[in-house]
Amino acid sequence: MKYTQGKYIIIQKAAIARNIYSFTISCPEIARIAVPGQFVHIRADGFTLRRPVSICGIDPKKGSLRIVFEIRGEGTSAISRLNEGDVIDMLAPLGHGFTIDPDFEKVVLIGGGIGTPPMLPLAWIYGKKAVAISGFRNASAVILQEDFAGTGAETILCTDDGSAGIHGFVTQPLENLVKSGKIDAVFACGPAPMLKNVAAICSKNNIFCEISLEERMACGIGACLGCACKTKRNDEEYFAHVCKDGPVFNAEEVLW
Amino acid sequence: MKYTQGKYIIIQKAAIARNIYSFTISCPEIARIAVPGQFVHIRADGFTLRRPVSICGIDPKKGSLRIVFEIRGEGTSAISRLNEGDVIDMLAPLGHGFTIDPDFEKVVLIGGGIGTPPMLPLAWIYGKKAVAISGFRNASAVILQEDFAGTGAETILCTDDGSAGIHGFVTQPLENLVKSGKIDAVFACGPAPMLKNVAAICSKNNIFCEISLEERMACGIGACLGCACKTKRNDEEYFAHVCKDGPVFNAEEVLW
Amino acid sequence: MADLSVKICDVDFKNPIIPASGVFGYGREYEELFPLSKLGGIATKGTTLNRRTGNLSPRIAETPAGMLNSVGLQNPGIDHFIEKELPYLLTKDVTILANIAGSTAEECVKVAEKLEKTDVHMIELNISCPNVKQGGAAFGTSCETAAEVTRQVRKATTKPLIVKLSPNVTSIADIARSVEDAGADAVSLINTLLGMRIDINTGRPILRNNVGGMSGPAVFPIAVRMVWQVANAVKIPVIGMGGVSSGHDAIELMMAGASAVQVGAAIFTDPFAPVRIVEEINDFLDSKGISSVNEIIGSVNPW
Amino acid sequence: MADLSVKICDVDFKNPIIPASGVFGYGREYEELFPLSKLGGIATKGTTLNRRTGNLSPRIAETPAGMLNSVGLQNPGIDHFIEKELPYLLTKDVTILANIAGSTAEECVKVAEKLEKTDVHMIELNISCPNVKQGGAAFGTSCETAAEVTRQVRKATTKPLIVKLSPNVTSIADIARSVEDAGADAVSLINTLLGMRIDINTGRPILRNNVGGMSGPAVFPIAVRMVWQVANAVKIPVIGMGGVSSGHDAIELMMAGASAVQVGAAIFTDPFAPVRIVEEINDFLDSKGISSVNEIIGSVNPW
Ligand SMILES: Cc1cc2nc3c(=O)[nH]c(=O)nc-3n(C[C@H](O)[C@H](O)[C@H](O)COP(=O)(O)OP(=O)(O)OC[C@H]3O[C@@H](n4cnc5c(N)ncnc54)[C@H](O)[C@@H]3O)c2cc1C
Ligand SMILES: Cc1cc2nc3c(=O)[nH]c(=O)nc-3n(C[C@H](O)[C@H](O)[C@H](O)COP(=O)(O)OP(=O)(O)OC[C@H]3O[C@@H](n4cnc5c(N)ncnc54)[C@H](O)[C@@H]3O)c2cc1C
Ligand SMILES: Cc1cc2nc3c(=O)[nH]c(=O)nc-3n(C[C@H](O)[C@H](O)[C@H](O)COP(=O)(O)O)c2cc1C
Ligand SMILES: Cc1cc2nc3c(=O)[nH]c(=O)nc-3n(C[C@H](O)[C@H](O)[C@H](O)COP(=O)(O)O)c2cc1C
Ligand code: FES
Ligand code: FES
Repeated sequence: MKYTQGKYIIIQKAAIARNIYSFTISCPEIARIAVPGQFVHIRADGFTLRRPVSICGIDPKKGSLRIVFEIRGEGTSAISRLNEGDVIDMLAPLGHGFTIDPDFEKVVLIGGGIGTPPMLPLAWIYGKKAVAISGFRNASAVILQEDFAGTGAETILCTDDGSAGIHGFVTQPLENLVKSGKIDAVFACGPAPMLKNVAAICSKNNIFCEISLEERMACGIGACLGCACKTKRNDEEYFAHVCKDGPVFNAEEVLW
Repeated sequence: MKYTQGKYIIIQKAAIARNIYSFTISCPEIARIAVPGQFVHIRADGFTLRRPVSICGIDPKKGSLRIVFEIRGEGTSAISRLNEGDVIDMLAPLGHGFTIDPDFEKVVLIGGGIGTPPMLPLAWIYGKKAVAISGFRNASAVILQEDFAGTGAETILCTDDGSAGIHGFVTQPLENLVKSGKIDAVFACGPAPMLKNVAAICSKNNIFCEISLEERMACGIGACLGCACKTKRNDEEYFAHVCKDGPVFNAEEVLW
Repeated sequence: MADLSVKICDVDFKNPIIPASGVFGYGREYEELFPLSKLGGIATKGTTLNRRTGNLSPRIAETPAGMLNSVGLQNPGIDHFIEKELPYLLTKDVTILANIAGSTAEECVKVAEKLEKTDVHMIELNISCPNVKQGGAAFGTSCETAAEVTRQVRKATTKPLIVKLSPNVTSIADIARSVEDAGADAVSLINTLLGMRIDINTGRPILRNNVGGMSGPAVFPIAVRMVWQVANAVKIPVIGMGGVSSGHDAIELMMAGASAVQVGAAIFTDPFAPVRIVEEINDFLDSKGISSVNEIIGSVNPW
Repeated sequence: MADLSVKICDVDFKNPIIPASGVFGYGREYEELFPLSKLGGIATKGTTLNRRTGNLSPRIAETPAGMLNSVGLQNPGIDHFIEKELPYLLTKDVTILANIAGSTAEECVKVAEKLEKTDVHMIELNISCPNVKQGGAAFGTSCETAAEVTRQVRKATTKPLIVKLSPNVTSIADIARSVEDAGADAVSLINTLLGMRIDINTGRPILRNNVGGMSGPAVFPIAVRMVWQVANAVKIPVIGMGGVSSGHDAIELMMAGASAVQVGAAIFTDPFAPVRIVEEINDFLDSKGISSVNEIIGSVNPW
C-alpha cells in the first residue's frame, strides 16, 4: 500500500494561533508509512475538491499523524469546524518527501509562515544536525517554535516586522549560516518568493536544496494532471506534478 | 408585518417517531401573528431551496412555535441534525390558514400521516367542538394523539393495517360522522388521494371543506409563481399559488 | 462608503444590484421584508401581451447548488402590468426594468409599444426563456432571429432596450454582436440553462414540463465566462447574472465586464440576498480603498 | 444481486460504470485503492499523436458543487500509450475505451490507425475538449466538422467508435445525429461546460488558461437533459456522464437513455466513487426487484 483513503478519528484539536489549527489524527496504517514532506488530502464537507495539507508530525508508535493548517477559505474553514472525536476523511500519505540522508552532517530547515509545519518531522529526523529557521509576518503568527526546540534542532525565529525574533526574512540567517560553515542540505517550504531566494542562495553556493511546492490539486495522486509545475530533468523541460513527483522537488529542477 | 425572516433558537427537540422530529422554536414575533394552517419556510444548510413545514403549535405567550416533520430527503435530514440551542433560519409565517368561525358548532379535523401536524393548532381552537381523525400507515407511525386529546377534541385513530386504532382509512369514520349528525366544516391535510376522497364526501353532503395542499416551492411568498395549483374561482380556471393563496384552499375550488 | 452608483444607457442606478426577472414578481412580496429603494433596480416578471397561465406543476426542482424552474411565463398580461403594477413600482425610488416576452416578434413589438407611453425606465426583452415551446428560446438561439426581433422592438420603442440572452447556444458572443448591430442598447445574460431531473422511484421527470431552466450558484462559472466573452465582443453595456449569491460573486461578474448584476435564485435561499450583496460590495470596495464601483467594471486582467 | 452487465456495440461491460477520461489517468494511481476489475470499463486519458505538455498552472479551480479544469490534454502521445500503458490495462479484466483527440482530423485518423493493430476494445473520439485552442472544441460545435472528423476516423478503424460530444452547443441532438450519420457506433456525453473564475483580490482569472471546463454535480441536470434529448434523436447507444456522484445519479442518467455511465469529478471527492456507485446501483435494483440493469435504460416516462 502506497496510500489509502478512509475516515479517521481526530484525537486532539488545538487552536495554536489566530485561524491556525493543529489536529492529531489516529490513522495507524498511514502513520506507519508516512515520511516527512508528504501530505494528506482532506475532504471538506460540501466541496468537490479535497484540500492538501502537509504532514506536521508522524508517530508510528501511537499510530497518529499531526497536521497544522490555516483557515484560508471556505474549505479549510469547514475542516476547522471538525472537533475532537469527529472523523476526518483523508486520502494519504501522498507525494514524494524530503531526502533523508544519514551522511548529512548539517542541514538547514526553512519554513515560512504556514510552510513551517512540514519542516517539523524533518527536524525530528535530523535533530541536532539541523538548524530550523522559521519566518512569520509578526509575533502573533508564530507557531511551532517549542516543537522545533524539542527536536534538538537549533531554532532561529524571524518576523517581517521584528515583533518576535530577528527583524527580517529567513534568507538573512541562511546567508550567515552559509558563510559560517559547511551545510550539506537546505530544505524549505513557504511562499514562492522565499523559496526562490533560498534556491538562489543554495545554487550560488552549490548546496543541495529541496523545496516543497504548492499547486491547486484535484486527484492528489497523479491521475488527473491538474497540478502541473514546470521542471527540467536531464536538461529537458518537463511538466512534473506536484502531488506525485512533488510536493518536494530538488530546487535545481524547478523552472520558476 | 405579514412575515419575516430570521434565525431563531430551537428550545426543544424530540424524536417522536421513526424519522419524525418535533422542534419547538423561540420566535416571538412570528408566534404573535401565526394562525393555524400557515407554514414556515426553513433554510436547509447546503441547499438552494428552503423546505416548507406546517406550523403544528402556536404559543404566543411563550413566543414559540412548534413544527413536526419527517425526514424525506436530504434537506429534511439536514434540518433534523439541528439540536436544541442551535439556530434555525425561517421565513415565516407564510400562507393562508384555515377558516376560524365561532359559529361552527361541530367540525371534523382530518390528518393523514405527516399531514396530521397542521391540524393540531386548529384542534386547540375548536376544542370540544372538534373530532380529530388521524390516519397512519401503522402503529409505529402514529404521532400527536395525546396532544390532540389534550385539546378537548374527540380523537379517532385509524391505521392502514389495523395495528393501532380502527383498521382502515380516515374516510370511514368521516362517513359515519356525516351520517350521525350535522357537521359545519371539515378541515383536512394529508396525501392527495385522501384529500380527494374527503372533498368528495363533503361535496356530496354539502359540507364546508378546507384542505391543505402541498407543492414544490421556491420563494414561499407568491413572488416566483413556482407552486401553481389549478383552481376555479367564480367558475373560471385559475392558477392559484399554494404558498400565498394556500396552502389551505376551499376544497370546491381545487381542480384535481 | 464607496460610490455604488452606476449608469447604464444613461439610466441611473443607485447601486448595481437588481433582482432578476421572475424571482421577484412585481416587488410586492419582498417589500414586506425590505424597502425596495435599497435596490439598484428591479427586473419585473416577464410579461406578455395577454395573460398566460404557465405550465402545470411541479414547476420547481432542486439540483446540486441550484434549481430548475418551468414556470412558463405565467403572468397577468401587459395591460394589467401597466395599470396595476407599474404605477406602484414607479413610486418606489428604484429603476424599473420591464421584462417582456412574446411568442412572435409581433407580440414583442405590441408589448413594447404599450410600454412606450409609460414612465418605465428600461425594457428588458427576453429572447431566451427556455420554458415556452413556441417562440421564446427559439429567438435567442440564432443570430438571425435574435437580430430580427431586436430590430422590430427597437423600432417600436425609444426606451433603452436591453436584450436578454440565452446561454443555451454555441456562441453567445455572436448572438450578442447580432443584437448590438440590430439596435440593442445593452445586453443582459445569462438566462437559465436547460436541465432535467428524473424521480427514480416513479421513473417520471420531476417537472411536469419534463425540462426546465437551471439557475443558482451551480451556473455561476458559466455566467462569468459568458459575461467575459460578451463584454469583449460588444461595445454596449452588459448586465450580468447567473448564480450570484454574494458580494464576492457580484464583484467577479463586474470584473468580467458587467455594469450591473442581477440576482435570481439566491433570493430563495436568502430573501435578503440583494440587499446583503449591496452591503458586501461596499465592504469589499472599502477594504480595498476603491472609491467607486465603476472602477472594477471590466477590470479583469486575463493571462 | 441484480445483473449489472451491459453490452454496447457488442462489447461487454460487467457493469455500466466507467471512470471518465482525464480523471483516471491510465488506471495505475487508482489501482492502489481498488482492483480495476471492479469497474465496467475505463476511459483512458485523452491521447494525441504526439506528446503534449498541456497548459500552464493553475489548471484547477473549485466552483459551487463542481470544478474547472484546464489541463489542456497533457499526455505522453499514442505510441507511449500503446507500448507502455495499454498492454498493462488489457490484463486487468476490464473494458478499455481509448480516448483520443487531435488538432486536425488527420491527427485523429493517425491516432486511430495506430490503435487498429492493438487489442483495445473501443475508441472514444473526443471532439469536444474545451481546453485546446486549435481544433478540439471546434470539431464538436458544428454538425459539419463533427461529421467530417467522424467520417474520416470511421474509415481508419474497425473498432467500435464512440464519439464524445460537447455540451457547449445550441443543439446537441443535431450534432449527435450528424455523427451517427457519419458512422459513429455510439456517442458519449457530456464533456465539460466552458466556465471561468476570477480571483477578486488579484483581478486575474484563477486558471492560467483564463477559462476551463466545468464538471461535477453542478452540471448533472444539464447532462440528464442532453442524454435524454440525444437518446431520443439517435438509434446508436448513448454513454452518459456529467456530474454523476451516486448510484441515484447513475440510474437517473440511465433512465434518461444512457446504456452506461462515466464518472468524472466525483472521483476527486471520493476516490472510491466508481466502485461505490456500482454497489448503489445494485442496491437500488434489488430494492425494486429489478433483475437486470438493462431494464432501466431509457425507461423514463415523460409527461
Ligand atoms: C502539498 C501542499 C501542502 C500544503 N500544506 C499545508 C499546510 O500544512 N497547512 C496549511 O495551512 N496549508 C497547506 N497547504 C495549502 C492549503 O492546501 C490551502 O490553504 C487550502 O487548500 C485552501 O483551501 P480553502 O478552501 O481554505 O481556500 P479556497 O481558496 O476557498 O480554495 C479554493 C480551491 O483552491 C485550492 N487552493 C487554494 N489555495 C491553495 C494553495 N495554497 N495550495 C493548493 N491549493 C490551494 C483549494 O484546495 C481549493 O481547491 C498546502 C498545499 C499543498 C499543495
Ligand atoms: C405547505 C406545506 C406544508 C408542509 N408541512 C409539512 C409538515 O408539517 N411536516 C412534514 O414532514 N412535511 C411537510 N411538508 C412536506 C415537506 O416540505 C417535504 O417533505 C420536504 O420539502 C422534503 O424535503 P427533502 O429535502 O427532505 O426531500 P427532497 O425530495 O430531497 O427535496 C427536494 C425538493 O423537493 C421539494 N419537496 C419534496 N417533497 C415535497 C413535498 N411533499 N412538498 C413540497 N415540496 C417537496 C423539497 O422542498 C425540495 O425543494 C409540507 C409541504 C408543504 C408544501
Ligand atoms: C422561478 C424563475 C422564474 C424566472 N422567470 C423569468 C422570466 O419571466 N423572464 C426572464 O427573462 N427570466 C426569468 N428567469 C431567469 C432569471 O431572471 C435569471 O436569468 C436566471 O435565473 C439566472 O440567474 P440566477 O442563477 O441568479 O437565478 C426566471 C428564473 C427563475 C428561477
Ligand atoms: C481533470 C479533467 C480532465 C479531463 N480530461 C479529458 C480528456 O482528456 N478527454 C476527454 O474526453 N474528457 C476529459 N475530461 C472530461 C470528462 O471525461 C467528463 O466528460 C467531464 O468531466 C464530465 O463528467 P463529470 O462531471 O463526472 O466530471 C476531463 C475532465 C476533468 C475533470
Ligand atoms: S492533483 Fe491530480 S495529478 Fe496532481
Ligand atoms: S413558491 Fe414562489 S410563488 Fe409559491
